[in-house]
Amino acid sequence: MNDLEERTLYMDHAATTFMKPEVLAAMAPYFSEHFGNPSSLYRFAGEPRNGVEAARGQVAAAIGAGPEEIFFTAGGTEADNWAIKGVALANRKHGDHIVTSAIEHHAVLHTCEWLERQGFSVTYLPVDEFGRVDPGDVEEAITDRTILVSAMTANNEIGTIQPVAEIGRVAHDHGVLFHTDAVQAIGAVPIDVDAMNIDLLSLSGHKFYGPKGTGALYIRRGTRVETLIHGGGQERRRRAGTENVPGIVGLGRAIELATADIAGHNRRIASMRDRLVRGILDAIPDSRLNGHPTERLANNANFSFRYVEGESILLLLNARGICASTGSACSSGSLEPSHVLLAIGLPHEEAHGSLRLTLGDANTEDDVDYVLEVLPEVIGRLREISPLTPPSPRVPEAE
Amino acid sequence: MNDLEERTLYMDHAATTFMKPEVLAAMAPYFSEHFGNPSSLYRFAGEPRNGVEAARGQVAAAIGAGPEEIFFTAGGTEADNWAIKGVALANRKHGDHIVTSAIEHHAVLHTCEWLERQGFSVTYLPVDEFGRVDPGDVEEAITDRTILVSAMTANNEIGTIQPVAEIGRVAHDHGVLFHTDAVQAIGAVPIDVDAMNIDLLSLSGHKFYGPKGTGALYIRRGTRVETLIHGGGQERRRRAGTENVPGIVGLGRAIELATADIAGHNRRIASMRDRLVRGILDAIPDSRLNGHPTERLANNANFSFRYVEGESILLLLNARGICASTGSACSSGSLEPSHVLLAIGLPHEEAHGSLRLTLGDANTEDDVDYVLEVLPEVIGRLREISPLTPPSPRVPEAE
Amino acid sequence: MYTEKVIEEFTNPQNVGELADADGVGEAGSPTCGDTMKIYLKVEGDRIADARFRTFGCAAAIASSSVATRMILGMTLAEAWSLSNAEVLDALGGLPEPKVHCSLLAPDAIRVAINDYRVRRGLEPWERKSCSGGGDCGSCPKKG
Amino acid sequence: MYTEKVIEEFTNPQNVGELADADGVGEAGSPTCGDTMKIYLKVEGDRIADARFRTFGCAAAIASSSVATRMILGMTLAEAWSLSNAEVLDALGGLPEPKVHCSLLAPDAIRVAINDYRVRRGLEPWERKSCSGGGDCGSCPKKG
Ligand SMILES: Cc1ncc(COP(=O)(O)O)c(C=O)c1O
Ligand SMILES: Cc1ncc(COP(=O)(O)O)c(C=O)c1O
Repeated sequence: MNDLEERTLYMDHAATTFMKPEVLAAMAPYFSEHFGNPSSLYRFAGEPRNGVEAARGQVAAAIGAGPEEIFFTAGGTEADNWAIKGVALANRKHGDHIVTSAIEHHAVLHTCEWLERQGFSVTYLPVDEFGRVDPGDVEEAITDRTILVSAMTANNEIGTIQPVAEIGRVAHDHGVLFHTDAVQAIGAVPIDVDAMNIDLLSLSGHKFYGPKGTGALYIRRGTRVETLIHGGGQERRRRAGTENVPGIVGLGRAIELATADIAGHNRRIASMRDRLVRGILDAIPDSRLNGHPTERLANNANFSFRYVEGESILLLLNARGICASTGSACSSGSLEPSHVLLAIGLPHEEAHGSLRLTLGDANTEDDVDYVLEVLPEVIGRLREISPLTPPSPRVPEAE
Repeated sequence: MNDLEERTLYMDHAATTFMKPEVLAAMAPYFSEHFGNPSSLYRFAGEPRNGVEAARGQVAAAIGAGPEEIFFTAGGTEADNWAIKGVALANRKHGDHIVTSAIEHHAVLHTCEWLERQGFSVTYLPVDEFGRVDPGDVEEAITDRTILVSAMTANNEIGTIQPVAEIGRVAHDHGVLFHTDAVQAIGAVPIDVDAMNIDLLSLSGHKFYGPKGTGALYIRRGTRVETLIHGGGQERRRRAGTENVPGIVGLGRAIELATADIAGHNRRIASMRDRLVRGILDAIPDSRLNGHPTERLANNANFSFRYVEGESILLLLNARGICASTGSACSSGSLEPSHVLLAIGLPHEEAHGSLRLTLGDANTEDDVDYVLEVLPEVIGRLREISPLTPPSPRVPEAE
Repeated sequence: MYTEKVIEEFTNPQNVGELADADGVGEAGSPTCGDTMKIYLKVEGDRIADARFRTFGCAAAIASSSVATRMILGMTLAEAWSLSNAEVLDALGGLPEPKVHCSLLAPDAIRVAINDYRVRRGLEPWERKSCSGGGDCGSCPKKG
Repeated sequence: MYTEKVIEEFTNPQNVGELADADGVGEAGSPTCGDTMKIYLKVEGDRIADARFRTFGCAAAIASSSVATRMILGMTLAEAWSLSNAEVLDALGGLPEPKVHCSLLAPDAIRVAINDYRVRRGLEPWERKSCSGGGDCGSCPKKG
């Protein structure tokens, strides 16, 4: 198995995606030709300005918002930071309590922790075994000091889709703002900010075949949000910094492509994903699928394999040219399992043996076949090495 | 003069620059080929990771820093926000006072104003008629509550270069951290963070032929700075968000190009700029050069023309294909002259009639000739229209 | 940001200058906007026979001066008096929000010139609602 | 992030398995790191004649298990006892900072197995400095 093959099979689209040629083509004229600063007065700045405004329209259209409610950022992380700190700091006189879930991305969780250090209090709601937040729990958590509920549209590790519209309704019933981190959901979950009771929504370009370092925050008209990045008057004075024109144009084109046919896209991807899941669970004993059986992103497959550790799995897959991800990591001297896997109730050992495969537009049925061929060998090999493996399931059938 | 010519003559390089072909070439492989997330474990993430680290080395080398002291951001504005809020919030227990100048960029000033609203106090030092901060004033302003001095390396409007090393020495003599906004200075002022006593330095890619939406903050090793953007563990846990790999790679290549021969570059640009300045002051009566006669950026020419208003100048220049900038702006119903021009003591009327021409690598002696031909006509024409113009200087000699 | 019409009007302003034998002269400078406009009127019978202006200010100020002086040609003094800012804006195809106030200059200066004419003739000046630019005098376009 | 050597050792680990007739068996799991290693020694005279291991853990843990079992082959028990973490790290060409602790597992398990052998022989167990992974026992590479 030391044959380091030339093949690279990328199944880590939740981490980042390649940029589509159409996106690069849209960006290309803005690097060195229409390079002007959109804030400038001269005619020459018209192209870049129009490019930015067209992209704003594309983003707005993709989520059912108005263009004046879209603010460009440098990514999903900045959007999450802005939404949560911005609402908290702007509404402090109305309250100091935030409700979120235990399985949010670190961009949300660490922002909430920062706010706790500034004197806010935060409730981190538990999730069920599939990773779903119960809107009833949200309702119970809301107090008269609550100013914000933040719950992600879909989880980046296990793919679970939240009952966003219901959570938003509960928030609104209590006069509380609702933010959702939709970074993983764009192009996979149809979004309508009105129908789904969303006041703020974060998105990130590189998760849907757009450019890295681009993102946007939707802010419902009239919502009080303090500025995060101070300076010039860009983005209608709410987010300073010379606009990343090529990036914004690319983001606009990418979201247009990603949301043109969500249902069709999901059908194609989910059919491959489902074959992958069935194949793996059948071939490898003591394995399980993490996340929700149906309410999950079409491209997400997250497994736990007992007796083995995730990083080892990744590196053996890597040796066979497969790019994947795990919820296990050595950090500052301890093996730390993902907070998401612990939150859905996995014991440490199973949380350590996790593997995330996330499909994308370039994956084919061949890729699925290849993973189904390689993964059982890899797990079998690591189980050979592991002292935890009981005698029987050490070698999966495949080998 | 209604002949809307096809020609576009760009002399607004302080606003933004075109991206050089070498920079785009360096970025190109990272969009769709080496697109991996640098934080991933697999081999496939090696290229992007190496690209980012090579760029970090390029930025570090350009300013005499170590690579581990460079942190990538989404631009100069974010770097300024991070430096100032980060130092303030991390050092609050040591003090609550910041010293800066009245002519900083809004990314610094509005950040300081935000800190004032959080209970910090800020001294905005005056500048002399040429826009220079007196290091003696810095010394006097420092109290035992002072935690940060922030003074820009060079001003974006009038081009004045500050005595940064001296200001930094004064700060260090009092045990105070020193931040400089070097956004306009990269490629024009040689920087050595050690020799110049700099603890934090902001820079922005699109000001030196690099990509928009990229920047960096230099943080001297051991400096206490709170995180601004919370989330994942990128940038050694100090700045979260998936790395903008192509942007970072482009920034690295651009700074390498920009700092390869600063002296030679300045010689070439300054010789054109000097001819432009002499030509304009000779041809147009009641005109003056703003900023320092010698301690100024090689590419910067900032004029005041009495009796006329800046935006009008810009738009008539625009009609002749010339892209320039002014320190005059209508904002929310009032004509607001630039804070920089007011700080160097210009009366409102002269501050309104300002024009900034900033040269760049694509400008030629022909461009200078063309501006020298067009600008006197434009000023003459507006003076014809203006009720403030005294009888004689209405029409400059040229016409 | 400006309409074609504004740019055209600004680049080729009409009626720039002075009238040596003006019957009424008015000057206005919006206190909230550094711009200044001076207008010269020639009156024949009850109608405006000629008008000239000089303006210091941004493109919006110059364009609105130009368009307003053309609009009032041939108008009765009463008609010219009631020329509203909204009509000037309309003639320019609109202005960006922060520029709207710059166009208040022209109707303002016209009214000052008309009263100058009336006073020179020994007539009572008409009463001007002073315009703060706040949009409540009816001259400003409706907000929202 | 890993050296070639680590990847090679991890991808083709040596001495994986058990020894049915082991003279000493040791198990270690660093309390600060979820990894677990079990080692089996065959002793001939005063020397280690054979060694096998099983490890649950990351690539660093598996690679260091493999390399350590090879290093102690032919060593006297006293030599094997004093195998330091730094030597294991050296043999691997180093590990990334957060992974260093994972390699403590192997020397730890070896010492447990040696004492198991000594106790089975009726000998006093050697005294182990308990290693907290804090780097102060001399086994960890110097900080800085
Ligand atoms: C759910 C979620 N939120 C936020 C982020 C942060 O986005 P970015 O890294 O683009 O800043 C990510 C991905 O990294 C994500 O998956
Ligand atoms: C001196 C100075 N500081 C900061 C900035 C902000 O940089 P950016 O717009 O790239 O965020 C600029 C330019 O806009 C500048 O000229």
